[in-house]
Amino acid sequence: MITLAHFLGLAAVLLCIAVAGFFINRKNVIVLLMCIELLLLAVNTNFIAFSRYLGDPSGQVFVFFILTVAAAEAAIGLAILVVLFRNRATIDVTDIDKLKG
Amino acid sequence: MTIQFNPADLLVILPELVLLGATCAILLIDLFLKPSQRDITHWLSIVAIAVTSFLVWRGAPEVAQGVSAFNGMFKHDGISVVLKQFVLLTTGLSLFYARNYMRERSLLFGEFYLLILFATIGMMLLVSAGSLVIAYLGLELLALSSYALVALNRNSAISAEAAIKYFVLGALASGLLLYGMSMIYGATGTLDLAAISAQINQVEHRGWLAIGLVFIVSGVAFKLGAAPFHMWLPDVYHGAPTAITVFIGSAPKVAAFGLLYRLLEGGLGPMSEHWTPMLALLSVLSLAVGNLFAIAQSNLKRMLAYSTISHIGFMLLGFVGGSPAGYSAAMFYIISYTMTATVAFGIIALLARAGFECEEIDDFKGLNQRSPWYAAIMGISMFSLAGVPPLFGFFAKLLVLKSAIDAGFLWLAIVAIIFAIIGIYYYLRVVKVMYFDAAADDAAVPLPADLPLRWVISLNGLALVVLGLAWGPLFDWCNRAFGV
Amino acid sequence: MAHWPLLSVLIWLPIVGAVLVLALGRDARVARWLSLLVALLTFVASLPLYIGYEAVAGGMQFAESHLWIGGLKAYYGLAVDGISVALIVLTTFTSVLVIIGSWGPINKRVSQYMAAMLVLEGMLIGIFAATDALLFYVFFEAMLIPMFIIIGVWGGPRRVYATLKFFIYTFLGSIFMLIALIYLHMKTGEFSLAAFAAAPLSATEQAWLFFGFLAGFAIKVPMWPVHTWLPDAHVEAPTGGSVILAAIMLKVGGYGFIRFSLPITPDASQEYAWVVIAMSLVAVVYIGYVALVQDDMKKLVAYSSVAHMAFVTLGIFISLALVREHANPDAARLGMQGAMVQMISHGFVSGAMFACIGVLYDRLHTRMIDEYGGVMNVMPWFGGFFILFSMANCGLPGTSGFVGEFMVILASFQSNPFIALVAAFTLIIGAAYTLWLVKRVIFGEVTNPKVAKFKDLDAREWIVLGSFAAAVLALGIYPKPLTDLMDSSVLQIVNALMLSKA
Amino acid sequence: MTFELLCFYFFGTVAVVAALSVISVKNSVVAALCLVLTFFSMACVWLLAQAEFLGVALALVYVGAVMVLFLFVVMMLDVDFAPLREGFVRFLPVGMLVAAVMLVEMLMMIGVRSVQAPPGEDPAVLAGMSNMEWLGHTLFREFVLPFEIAAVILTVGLIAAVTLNERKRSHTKLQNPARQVMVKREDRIRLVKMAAEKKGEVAP
Amino acid sequence: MMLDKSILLTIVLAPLFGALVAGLFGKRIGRVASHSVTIAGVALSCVLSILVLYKLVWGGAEVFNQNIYTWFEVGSTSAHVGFLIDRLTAMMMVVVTFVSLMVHVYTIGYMAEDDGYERFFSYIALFTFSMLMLVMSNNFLQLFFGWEAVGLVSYLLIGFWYKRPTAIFANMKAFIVNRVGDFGFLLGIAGVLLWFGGSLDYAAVFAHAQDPSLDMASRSVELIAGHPWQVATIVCICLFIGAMGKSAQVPLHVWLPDSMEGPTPISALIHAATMVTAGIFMVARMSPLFELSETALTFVLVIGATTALFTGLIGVVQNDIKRVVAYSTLSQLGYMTVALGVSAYSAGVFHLMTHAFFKALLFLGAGSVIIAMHHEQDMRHMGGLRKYMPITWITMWIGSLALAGAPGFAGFFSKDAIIEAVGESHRLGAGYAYFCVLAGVFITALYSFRLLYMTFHGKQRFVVDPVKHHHGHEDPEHHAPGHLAHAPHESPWVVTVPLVLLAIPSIVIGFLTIGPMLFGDYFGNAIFVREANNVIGELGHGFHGALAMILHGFSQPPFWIALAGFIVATWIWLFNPRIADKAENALRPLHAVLANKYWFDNLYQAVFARGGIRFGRGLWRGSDATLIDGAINGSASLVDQVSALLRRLQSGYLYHYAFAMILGLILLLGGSWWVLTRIAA
Repeated sequence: MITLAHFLGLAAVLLCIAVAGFFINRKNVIVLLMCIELLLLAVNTNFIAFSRYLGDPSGQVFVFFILTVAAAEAAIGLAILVVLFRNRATIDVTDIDKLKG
Repeated sequence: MTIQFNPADLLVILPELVLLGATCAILLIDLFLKPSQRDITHWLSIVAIAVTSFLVWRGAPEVAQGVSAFNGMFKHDGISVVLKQFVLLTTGLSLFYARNYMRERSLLFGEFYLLILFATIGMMLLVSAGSLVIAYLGLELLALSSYALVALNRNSAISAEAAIKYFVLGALASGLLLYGMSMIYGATGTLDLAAISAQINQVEHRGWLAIGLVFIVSGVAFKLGAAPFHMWLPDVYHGAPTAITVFIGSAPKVAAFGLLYRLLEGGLGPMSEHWTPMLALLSVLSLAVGNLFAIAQSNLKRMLAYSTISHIGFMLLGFVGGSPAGYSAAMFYIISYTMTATVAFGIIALLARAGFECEEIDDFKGLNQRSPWYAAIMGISMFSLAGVPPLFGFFAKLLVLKSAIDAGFLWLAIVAIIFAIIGIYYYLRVVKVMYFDAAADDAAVPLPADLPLRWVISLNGLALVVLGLAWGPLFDWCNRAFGV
Repeated sequence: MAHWPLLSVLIWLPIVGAVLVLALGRDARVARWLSLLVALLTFVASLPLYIGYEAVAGGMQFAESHLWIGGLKAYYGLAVDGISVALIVLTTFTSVLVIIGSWGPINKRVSQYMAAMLVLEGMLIGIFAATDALLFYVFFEAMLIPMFIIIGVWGGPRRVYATLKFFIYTFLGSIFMLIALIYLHMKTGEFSLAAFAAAPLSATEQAWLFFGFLAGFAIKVPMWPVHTWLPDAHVEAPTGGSVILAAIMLKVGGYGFIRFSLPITPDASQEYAWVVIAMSLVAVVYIGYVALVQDDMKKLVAYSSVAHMAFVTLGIFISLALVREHANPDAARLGMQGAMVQMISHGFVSGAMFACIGVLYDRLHTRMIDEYGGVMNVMPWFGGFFILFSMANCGLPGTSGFVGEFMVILASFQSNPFIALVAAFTLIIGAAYTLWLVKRVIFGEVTNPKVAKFKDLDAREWIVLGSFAAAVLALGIYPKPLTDLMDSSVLQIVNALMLSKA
Repeated sequence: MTFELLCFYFFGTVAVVAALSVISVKNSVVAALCLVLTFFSMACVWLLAQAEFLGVALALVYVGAVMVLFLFVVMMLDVDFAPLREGFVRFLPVGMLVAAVMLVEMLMMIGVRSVQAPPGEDPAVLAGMSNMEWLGHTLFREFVLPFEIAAVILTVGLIAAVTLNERKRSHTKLQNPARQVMVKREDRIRLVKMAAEKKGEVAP
Repeated sequence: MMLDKSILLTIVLAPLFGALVAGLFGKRIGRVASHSVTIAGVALSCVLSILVLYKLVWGGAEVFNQNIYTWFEVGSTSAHVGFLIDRLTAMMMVVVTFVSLMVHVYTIGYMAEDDGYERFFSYIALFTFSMLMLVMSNNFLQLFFGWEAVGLVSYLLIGFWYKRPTAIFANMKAFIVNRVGDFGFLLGIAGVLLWFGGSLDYAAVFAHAQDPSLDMASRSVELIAGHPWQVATIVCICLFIGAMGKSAQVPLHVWLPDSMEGPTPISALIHAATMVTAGIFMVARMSPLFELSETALTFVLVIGATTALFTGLIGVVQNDIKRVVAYSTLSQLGYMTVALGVSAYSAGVFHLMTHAFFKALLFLGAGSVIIAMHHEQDMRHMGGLRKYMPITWITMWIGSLALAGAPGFAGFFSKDAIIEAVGESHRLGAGYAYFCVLAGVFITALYSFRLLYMTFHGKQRFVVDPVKHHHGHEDPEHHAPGHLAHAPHESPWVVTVPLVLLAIPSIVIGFLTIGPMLFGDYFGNAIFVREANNVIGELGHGFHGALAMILHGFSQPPFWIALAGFIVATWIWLFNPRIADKAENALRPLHAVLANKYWFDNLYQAVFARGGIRFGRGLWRGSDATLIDGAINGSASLVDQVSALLRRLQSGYLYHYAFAMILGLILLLGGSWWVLTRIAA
């Protein structure tokens, strides 16, 4: 029997992996963008699970929007990444440190 | 219950619709304009904002309760009116301040206006959000536009760096916010903020609520720039073209306040005993981080960025009271802050020339010798940020301190003023540089020929004095919005 | 007269004048004359205040009140009692002299300097006239801005350090006071001083509020041990700035004690009067010794200001002790009057001392005592004035400096002879540091060839020093008009002290 | 243990392992592919939750579009991956610890033990509709406004992406024949009067 | 009959007017006008003072006690400016104005070549005004005003030659030492106000003190718990400390010898005749208070006796002509104080008066010598001046005889009266005092005649050396000591006339006035003596007229002691000057003690001056700069350092930023969890 706890647990695990990805990854910006997707995946799972268990469609509708936004977000993120790469010839996170202090 | 689309709802969102329509129109018109005709876009945008502002004012609801549309998803009440007006006002100001700067750097694309207008729509939605969905979407509309704006100067390495940082962290923050929303949704079974608020006390899974709250607070704190979710802010303010910094440093803060209010008070109000300590913590951290980090800065934009963080800490001071008077004070504070910050950033943009950013504090050396008027305006803005009477910023501080003390957070108020003292130091340093240090040469600063810019920024600066002397009406307005 | 908002005129006339000076003062001469005109007008306008104030009736007169911030019940409330009238007239008088005195020495960015001075004047008048705590606070803090600019722009080599220290130090103190005001607003729902004074407060509340006020005013006065900003500020400030700072700004602290600490927290003031008294006494002795060893004239006079202002705080708080512990309201009146007279007198004396130092500084561009010597030989008139003011500084009878100290010592003797004993030590140490200064600067053989080329006072300096001298002597020989002016107000304050609030 | 639960565990495990790989593999292409796997597994998990439409949408939109975009960018940038990932191991323990702490906190607060209730009937089925219809009804009745906003957001995404990457770049050298033709003599050369250099003066 | 207020005002204001005119417009109106106006003012005062005295003594005028104006009035405390004119005051007024007038006239000659001529006249006229304010006051406040005002003028006059380092050191020293006295005086006044009826007016205070129902003599106060002190003692000792400063009593005497840096006329006027006696006058005036406290009087007595003997001793070894006179003044002031200490106030005041004349005479005579010697003051370079300046010589002899108490001269009566009064007294310390005053007589004779012999008699010890002449009256350092540009000659008439005019009272005034002043009822109620203390009354029983007193004097120890002094002095300094040197060698330690003035100056210099400076510097550097400013600047730089350190946290790395966010999140989560469990529990 899949209970709500299963979904929530799985989402939480994914969330933590995604979050860990943000600061464990010290090199590649693209992986950070992937982590964002993972994060949203966790969120979506949560919404879907709740929606299912509450019997309420709005959670799933929300997921629909999240997916939409995430697509736009990915587009912009990658666009910025490309701009960055053009300017710096690197997407190494450790190299993006001109702004600090 | 069957929920139907009600055409009357359109009337409620008329300002947003008009702005959206205008934006689309500008998008199309701009396509046919040569770069030299960009002024048309500029003035059209200003007119669009002015008209929207007028419509917001016309549609201002009389009762504090306000009206809602789209099944409560969209709320139009006193608070949203005030916030929208200031969002529009500061956006308009940023447009004035930006034109010359962007033109000199060949950045004055039509997209610049479009993105700002889209962001404005996002902010307007944000402050009117009656549902988690609208809050999220409004936020993303704002955020995506902002990411793009920061990266707008594609030939600048630091702009790109700022943009990527902004983007990655912003996306992380929205992810966290969303996760929080999902937990709240799971706990209450609804996305409607009013319904959430109504149900919250019957929820059995307090843990979900708690998680949801923590994640939502974190997400909003990021948007506000409250420590420790602030780290994007200095880099982005610094890295973005100054004209963009003017914008993202001002109106979005007002909107973020709206978001904070809608989510925490509108949705999770009954949990205030949970979130007030959190906000108090964020407030203390922001005050500490903002002020301590700012002292070491030599770049004015960066310093102002840290100062923003500290001001957010102050604003939260009003929020921790958890009372309408406190929200009103916080709103007053955020308005005061944005009005003042636009001047400060605006002056940087004004003094910048092609090839010279004028963003190091030392670039302001001897400004009084070279341009006494703008030195005075910058001075006013610095003193206002520092919270010295009789300027606008002081009364804002007074109100938030008062609300914190009224709410029993005396210790917080004392912490705040201790950091405020530290803060004074770096604001005064700017004044010191402008007034006490000698300029490299006595020649008058070559000011841009952009007369509207000079007029508007002067009026903006004087407003800080006028509002310092007669802030009663604005204060009353804020109070009315919260039904105080 | 009642329909003429005299106090508002006094506050805003200089401020509007300052704007005019800024706008029209591109030419330094225009700026000077215009600001002199404004200052003179203000001074003339302040005379009806003195004449029209009915000293016998006492109480608050010339009241104006308009709702300012409805949401907070804050009023634009102005009114004066005898104490305020005295201080306001002192302000307008000194401002005129400062403007005349800055005629020559200030020659860069004249209009800004003059405007800053005028704004400062308006704000100081506002402080003394405000009956609303918020309004008071606004003026109280706002005056830091022009002073900050004055020291920072036209000051000496270490002006930046000095002015930052000055600003932050005083801001630090006053912001604690702000907390106290907010708390009181929470209790009473308004900001009027009368309401604050009428509010019942528990002993604990009073104690906290008292220390809040103490932080604000002690730094402003300044009292030992929070005095160190003053010497620095004075040393670096231009002459006019020093004069205003010493003559008027320091008074704000003493005035604040009288207007805030005493009526609002009488019980805590009584309980902790010993703190203030002890600090004052330490100041008299300690600061006296420190003043003795200064080798910078301005620093010396600045330290002596601290010591003299200690008499103000001593007088105020000794009167509290006298009322509460000795049930001796008569002596308390004496102490309070002494404090007030000392404030006014110190305004003249220290203002004059700084003006004198300015005269020297304009000639040699140094304030080091060692560089001078034998000034009397080349500037006999100046020497005469200098000795006169020095004598006033060490409290010689017949000069204004004596009156206040005398009253305070008499009053404090009635509370505790040992307090008077320590206070009276000023007679010795004050004479020592002042006369040593005179000896080294005025007397002796001319050693510095540059000093030998000095010219005696010009007409402008004559007017300034002569006016100060007239005031110093007039007050010293016949202080009664001043004490009469303030008497009923002082009586009111003393009577209010008898009532406990807790 | 039901079949569904078994499936859940299977897909869940795959998703988690793949997610871990996303953040830990060296090669971005591999990471992207792992992410695809994660998405795919999670789409399956969603299906288990009777969210058919979303599950499919996830697979289509993400796996089909977004991840392709990712791969495209990764390959376009052609980053040299060899030197990357240095220092990864050094910070791993701290990172893991933090993540673990967070996970524990969250799980405790979610109270995994306490929500063991089985799901009710599929609400869509209860409403007598397919999942898609069920969603569609809600979306277009209740969520009209958000839907429109989403459209605006997509527009913004489009405009932004185009703005950032489409325009001519400063370092590209383009010729404009029209301008070349219209060039005037004065534009080409400028005559400057200079003082004659004197002997002994060293030009700065 | 009442005294006319306008007369009194004229007496006070005429010198002030002169002072202002000469001071403010002196340079413009010139020398003659300056001295004319001041002399006219003082002369007017003098004449009117004599008139007032006449009216009081012979005209039957009542004691005048009226306020002129109210200085301030706060509650029941009020302070006025007003006059109390009784016979004590009138006598003082006459003495002050007369001596002052003489000095004014004398100054015309003495300062003839000085640049600061007008200034000088302004000062001495101002001094006259101040001194009159002091003596004519009817209340403590005005007394204090006059007290300080004369101090101010004294300060200005000692430093009159402000280019001289020694002069400007001396005037500062004088002022500060006086301030030490004033310190006590002011506290005394405060005590009077507190304990004696809350008024500052003499009349009210004295009435309160004498009111038997209040029994002020036994009223005491516990300033330190458990130690009751008599209030009268506290007040009187405090007041007397003031007198010690002004009248240069040990240990506050150190300023007076140094004050000789001033021009000689003011040494005569201020530092001999008038100002320094203000303390004596004050104590006499306060006799109703002092009579309440035996302790205070004993204190006065001991201080006075010590001063009388020990400062006189120093005079014996001085070589500066003015300093000898100065130490003699100290000693004589001691005599007066002793008189006060045994409640013989009238004797003290009487001596004050006689001393004023002959000491002024001595000083002016010394001044005359100094003029003749071209500002050479060292007696070792004088000698044999008798033949050059006969008038000065004779008048100086008269003065010295009066000082030494030769029977018949003015000093004889007053000094003898004091000595006898001390002998008569049974007050604690009277024995010590009696010894001191008797020994003092010997010493007085010794140094007086030593001065005469070294100056006027014996060998001429200076060289007239016209070659080295170049201008410089004021700078003796331009001349080698003992070398004069031209031969000394008698001073002009403006100098000698005052000498003569002062010599006359120096001879006769004692003879004429001892009857009424000492043993008559001249002072009436002005001086109050308790019956038990009335030594003068005791003496009065043995007084049978001045002539009888002279005759009686020859049989008394003071005469023989003085004679012994005279003989010793004559033997040594007139006939065997070498003995002086031998004695100096033989008694080297003693000589060192005296030459170094008991090391008072060194002690004060080390402890108070240098110690004070060291203390001040310690406070400044140690406390102000290091502790207080250190804390402030330290906290500022701490913030700076913290800031510089913290900003490294903003590393620029995305993962750090994200890490911070997550840490914040975890923190909030943890906090929230804690709140949850707490609510659950």
